[in-house]
Amino acid sequence: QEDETHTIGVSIPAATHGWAGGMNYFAQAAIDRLSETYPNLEFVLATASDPARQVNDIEDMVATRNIDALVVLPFESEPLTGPVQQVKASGAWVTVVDRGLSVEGIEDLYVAGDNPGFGRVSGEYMREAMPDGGQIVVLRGIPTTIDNERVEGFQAAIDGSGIEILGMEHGNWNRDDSFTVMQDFLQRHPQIDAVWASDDDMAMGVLGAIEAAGRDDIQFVLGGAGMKEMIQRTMDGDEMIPANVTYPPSMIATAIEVTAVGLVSQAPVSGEFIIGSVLVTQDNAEDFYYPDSPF
Amino acid sequence: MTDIARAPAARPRLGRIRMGVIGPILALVVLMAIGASMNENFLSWNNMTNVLARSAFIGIIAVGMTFVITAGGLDLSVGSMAAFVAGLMILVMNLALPSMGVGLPVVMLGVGVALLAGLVAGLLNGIFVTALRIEPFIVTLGSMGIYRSLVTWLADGGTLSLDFGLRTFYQPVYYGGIFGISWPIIVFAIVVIIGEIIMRGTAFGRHCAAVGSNEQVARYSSVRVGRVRLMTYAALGLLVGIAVVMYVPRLGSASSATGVLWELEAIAAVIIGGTFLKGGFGRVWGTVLGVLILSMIGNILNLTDFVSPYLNGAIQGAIIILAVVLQRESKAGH
Amino acid sequence: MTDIARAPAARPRLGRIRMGVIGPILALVVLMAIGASMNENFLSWNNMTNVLARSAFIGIIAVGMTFVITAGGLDLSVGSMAAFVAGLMILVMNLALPSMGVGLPVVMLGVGVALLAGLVAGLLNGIFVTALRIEPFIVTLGSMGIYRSLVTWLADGGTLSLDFGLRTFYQPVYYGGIFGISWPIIVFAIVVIIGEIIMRGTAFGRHCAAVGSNEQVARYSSVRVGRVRLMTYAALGLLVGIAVVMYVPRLGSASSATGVLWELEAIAAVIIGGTFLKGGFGRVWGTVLGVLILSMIGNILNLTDFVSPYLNGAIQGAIIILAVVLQRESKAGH
Amino acid sequence: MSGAAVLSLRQVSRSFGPIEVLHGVDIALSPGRVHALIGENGAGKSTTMKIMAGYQPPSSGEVLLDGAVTTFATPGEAEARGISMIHQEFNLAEPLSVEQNIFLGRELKRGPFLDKRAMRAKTRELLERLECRVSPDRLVSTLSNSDKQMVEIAKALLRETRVLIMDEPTAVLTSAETAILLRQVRALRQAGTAVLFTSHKLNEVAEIADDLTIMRDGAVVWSGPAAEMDEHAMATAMVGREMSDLFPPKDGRPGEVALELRGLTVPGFSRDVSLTLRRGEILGIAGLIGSGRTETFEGLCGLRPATGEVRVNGQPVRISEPWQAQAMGLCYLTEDRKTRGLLLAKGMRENLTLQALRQFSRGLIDTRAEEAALDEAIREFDIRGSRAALVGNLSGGNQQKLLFAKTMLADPRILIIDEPTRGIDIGTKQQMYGFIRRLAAEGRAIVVISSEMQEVIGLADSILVMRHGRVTGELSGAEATEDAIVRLAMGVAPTTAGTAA
Ligand SMILES: Nc1ncnc2c1ncn2[C@@H]1O[C@H](COP(=O)(O)OP(=O)(O)OP(=O)(O)O)[C@@H](O)[C@H]1O
Ligand SMILES: Nc1ncnc2c1ncn2[C@@H]1O[C@H](COP(=O)(O)OP(=O)(O)OP(=O)(O)O)[C@@H](O)[C@H]1O
Ligand SMILES: [Mg+2]
Ligand SMILES: [Mg+2]
Repeated sequence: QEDETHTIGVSIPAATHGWAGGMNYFAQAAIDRLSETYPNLEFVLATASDPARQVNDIEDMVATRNIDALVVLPFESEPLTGPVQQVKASGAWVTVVDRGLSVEGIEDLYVAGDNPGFGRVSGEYMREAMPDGGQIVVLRGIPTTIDNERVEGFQAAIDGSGIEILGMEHGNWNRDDSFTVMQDFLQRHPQIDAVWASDDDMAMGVLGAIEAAGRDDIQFVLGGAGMKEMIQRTMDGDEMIPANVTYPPSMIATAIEVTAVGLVSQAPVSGEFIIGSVLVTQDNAEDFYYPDSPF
Repeated sequence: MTDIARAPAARPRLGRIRMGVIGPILALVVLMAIGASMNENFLSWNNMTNVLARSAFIGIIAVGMTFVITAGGLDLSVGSMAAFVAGLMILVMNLALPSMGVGLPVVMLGVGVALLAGLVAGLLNGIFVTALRIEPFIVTLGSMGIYRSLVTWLADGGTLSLDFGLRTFYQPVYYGGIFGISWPIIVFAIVVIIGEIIMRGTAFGRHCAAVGSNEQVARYSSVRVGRVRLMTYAALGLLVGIAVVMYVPRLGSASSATGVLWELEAIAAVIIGGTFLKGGFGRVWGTVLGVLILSMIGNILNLTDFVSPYLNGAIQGAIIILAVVLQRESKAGH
Repeated sequence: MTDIARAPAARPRLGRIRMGVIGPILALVVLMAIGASMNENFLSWNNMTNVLARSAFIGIIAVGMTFVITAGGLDLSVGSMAAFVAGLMILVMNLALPSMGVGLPVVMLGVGVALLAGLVAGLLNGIFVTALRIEPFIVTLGSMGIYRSLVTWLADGGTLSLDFGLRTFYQPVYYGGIFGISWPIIVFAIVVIIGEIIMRGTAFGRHCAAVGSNEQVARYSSVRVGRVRLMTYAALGLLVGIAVVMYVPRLGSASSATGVLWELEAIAAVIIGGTFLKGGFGRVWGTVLGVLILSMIGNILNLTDFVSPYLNGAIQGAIIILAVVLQRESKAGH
Repeated sequence: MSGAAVLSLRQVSRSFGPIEVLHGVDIALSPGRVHALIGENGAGKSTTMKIMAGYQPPSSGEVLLDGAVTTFATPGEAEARGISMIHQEFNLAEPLSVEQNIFLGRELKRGPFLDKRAMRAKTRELLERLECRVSPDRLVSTLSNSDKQMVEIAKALLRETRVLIMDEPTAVLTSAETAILLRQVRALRQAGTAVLFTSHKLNEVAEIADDLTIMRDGAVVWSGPAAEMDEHAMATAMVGREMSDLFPPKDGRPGEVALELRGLTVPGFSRDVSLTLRRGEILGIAGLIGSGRTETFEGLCGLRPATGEVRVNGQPVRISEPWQAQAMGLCYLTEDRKTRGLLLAKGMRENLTLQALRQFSRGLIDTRAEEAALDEAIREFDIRGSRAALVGNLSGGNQQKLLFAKTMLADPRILIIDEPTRGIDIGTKQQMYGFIRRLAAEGRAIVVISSEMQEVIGLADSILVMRHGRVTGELSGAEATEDAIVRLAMGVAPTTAGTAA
């Protein structure tokens, strides 16, 4: 049975922003590594630019590649629920990553980040960093459920702390967009104490805008997701970036590995792995620094 | 001499047309051969119906787009329009659910809303283009932004999801069918057949080509130019509504990511099929081939993993260009 | 007697042209008045230079797009092309850094690579359009996919970042300037002035309009139609290169998210500025107004929060349509 | 036709696909002589000229320049060697200005920049020579057909060529403008230029030509000094049969009033036009180019905004779109077949039935009925050319016939025909006149707008003359002379007839 070939399908969103790019990288890296270790494992990796295409990819995997297991990071929960349910019904193993499906109990394995938690940890850090309150601006991601959950978590955490949100705009997890938005925030608000950029790509844009405007009222920018450049700056004690909140794109690699090992050893590990968001500060930054990752 | 001259004259023109006809067919056949050689399951019934069914949405829209483009127009808003109509449909169905309960009536209500919303959206585009005489590119670029925004707003930045029970009830519209052929394929086929008949066999089809080929001439020939244009947009809107009726049971949700870039795919399919982007000539069956070529490319790329998925887009781009090179080859010599 | 009879006809024509001229100016003025009334900082030097500097990328590209469209073409690939060229430039500079060290030479190398890559990319589009006679829409839709894929692949799915030291050295190209006017604005102004001179003052500009209005006429008048078309694409490619040279020092990175939808924005700016989408007439200064109108909309929306940010897109869309309605209003009577 | 020919064709044939349209044509142009090429529509005149000017290669045979066999790869090459051509159809870039068109492809430069002042001055000078008063900065799209033609001529004059080929240059010109053109041709002849031109107006040919070549069905049937032929003989040789009277007898007995206009005004073009048209009557509209004839009737048919009172069959009506006019049995046949009349990229069948498509469709279009109608039209109007060809490839005259057939298919009760015989050969003209008269006899009411005075006088029962957008007089019977029309059109006569008809 050891030489029996198994095919694992991996379906993830395309690399349209930094975090997704990192996730793509970790998926590809995990596949390369596992293909070498287990010659009898075959992988199909498909990236999709919208939910409908992701459903197409999954259909194709079932119809033409006879996958034995599916690792899926759903673009959105609802549209993918039905198709993944059908994969499950065909007898394949299903691992869901990051975004849960809207019906419980479909997946055999669930590896996930914690979006409300991500917002909450960020908010708690803000609270701690500005005990007397202050005025902040917030850059949001692409309008999605993920973004909503993070922002809600954040707002709940700073509630009653005296921290006032001057404005929120969508920076779409994009450096250029957030650069523009931040430039305009700076025009509009003469005094900003801190920025929650909610993502490191956006934090890069925000920092660029602040630097260009030469403003020194902003004490720090809190990004998120642990981009290596940002972690490095935290590690080096950059005052503008005193902390970070993790949301590791490498969770996809964990999911693929666990699934692969499960298939090969015929002892699949089922259950739920929630990878909580951790606050990174200068003290622990070294543990979260992966110089080889593109993210 | 005139009589003698007449008979043989048909030949050279036919020769030219024939390449235009064979081009997209050839491209499709080549693509299928490649697919079949890469994976034995490619030609399986299952895979083929999958590809056909998923082509149905863009296919249905592209049939409407063929008319709009033939009449000298363009519509960039169809993707966002589809997202907005889907969102509206889901919202209305969810709202009506408590009072109507899961069942046919609520689905019929949803279908009615989708068709009506599509029609109205199409009419709006058409009115701006015909009555206010604004460049279609600008009108539909504007409405593309508007609908995309509206669906994001309706969904409060997240996803609008159809009630799960209702979705289970409604799902057979995508997954079910007769004689093993699923509904989207059947509806797509019907739309194509009707479209082909209208384009080639009716006064409306002729008028579209006339308007797109030379608006002045059409006007001087008593063709109601504004009405023809308006009707192409309205028809496209209605077809977007029909596509949404098929789409919603498939995914059960709508969000700002729904239908992104459908417009470019639909327009590309129309042009690959041999319709002139500048208007004046259109063929519905060509559009169908265009749609199939485009969705087969995606399918084939999933069959193998001989390239980095990062490069999928590059291969798609190259094949789109090649499909048209194949078709136009003969023209270059002309 | 002929001239007497003609006199009255001249009047409505002038009126129409004048409206076409005033239209975009009026739209911009109205927009600025709205902006000023909503936020007192809007008209500040700082905000105005911000808006101008960030418009520069799309502005520079849109000037090139004006020529392409005037000559009857279209280019959907500029956004991806910019991303690809930026990625390539960063990659080359990072690779050369260890041997060349931070300094002018490595920046010049990067600039050279960007300009060359842009030029070559533009030429490739142009060759497909002119030599193989494929619809520009298809060629550039294809190359759009190809470049977008290539930059994703170059960046391994992530982001290509310029070495930090080098970036600090290179940054003044975006942030620095003379007399308080930053370089992107200066370069944009120079490109616009040269573009305007070429469009109105040289044979090439006229040939573009002639080719776009009637290829046959141009060919009969010994205009080298293919070469004119090719040169518009090459020029656009080169301008994409120039835009990238200004863009890279801003944030020092390129990824698959760079330049998304720039093509639509550039085309919209060109059309809002009064250039005919079907070719035959173009004006560079109008394009500048179009670019400013578009970026001012975004700026105003960011400076105020009277609507849900979800609806920003809707407002942008509506204003784009309105800007053109304003311009075309008088045409409706015609 | 001496050995000193500059440009000549020797045994030239030309085929489009399998159809040969020219069979061994010989023609020679000599410096300082005007050579006229005449023949029926579709005889191959334009094709011959295009071959001589390098726009098309011959399928077989030789082109000789200064006695040496030559091939021109492009028209530009021919032009560089002193041959230029004015086409039957306009070759102007509409969105460009007059000056830009005239200098297209040969702009004057100062350094890298255009020398606009010099070009404008030169343009003005050329147009002055042609007594054309349009400003060099006017957009060509706003010019009248005759002014466009003048721009085309100016463009050719700029080239200062050794051989000037003109394909029906006078078709869109009035007699006054034709006279101007012919003066220029004489000046060129004086300067030693070889001129080749065609026209269906045989009086012009008789007036100006030194040499004459007559073609029929793609072959030369007569060639020699023009002096040997009078107009009648030319017509006979062209058509291949004896020509009888050109115009049918006026036997009209007008019936009740079909159309009545009171104070029709088309803003910017015509003011206060009133007229009464009866069934069975042919009303001619004369006037100079730019007098607003076309616009007046376009306004009537809903093709332009217009105000005023219109009664059809005694009923007051409002017409704001052409289809409404057609629904009342009122049709307008445009003077501009190329941009307003026919879809050049479509076949004959599609064009023929476009205006009356409803007759052919009961839900679906009955293609067989369409084919039958096409057969009928080809027979009735003697349309020549391959059935499968695109309309843009038909000869100019045959396009005009098809346009006529297309309009007639809509079965109008009131028909307005603008320049009905522009570019039509003399034989077909005769048929058309007979046809128009028959239509009147069937009880239709007909308006004929024409710049050819002979045509209005010969065909119409009564004539309205327009000037500056107003009706300046009505003439009928013996009053209708060229002189009377010219006086009214130029406004030099005391208005003897009523100013409002
Ligand atoms: N004053 C003018 N200015 C510009 N264009 C004019 C003017 N008058 C007439 N035209 C143009 O000339 C063309 C024909 O002129 P119009 O219809 O007024 O005269 P017409 O008497 O019908 O002459 P034609 O003999 O050409 O039919 C039209 O295309 C019209 O646009
Ligand atoms: N490009 C083409 N393709 C096919 N047939 C053509 C083409 N050009 C001309 N013909 C045919 O060649 C024949 C001669 O046409 P040509 O234009 O030379 O006639 P013409 O003597 O100029 O007539 P007219 O007096 O009507 O202008 C016609 O039957 C025409 O249909
Ligand atoms: Mg001819
Ligand atoms: Mg006229």
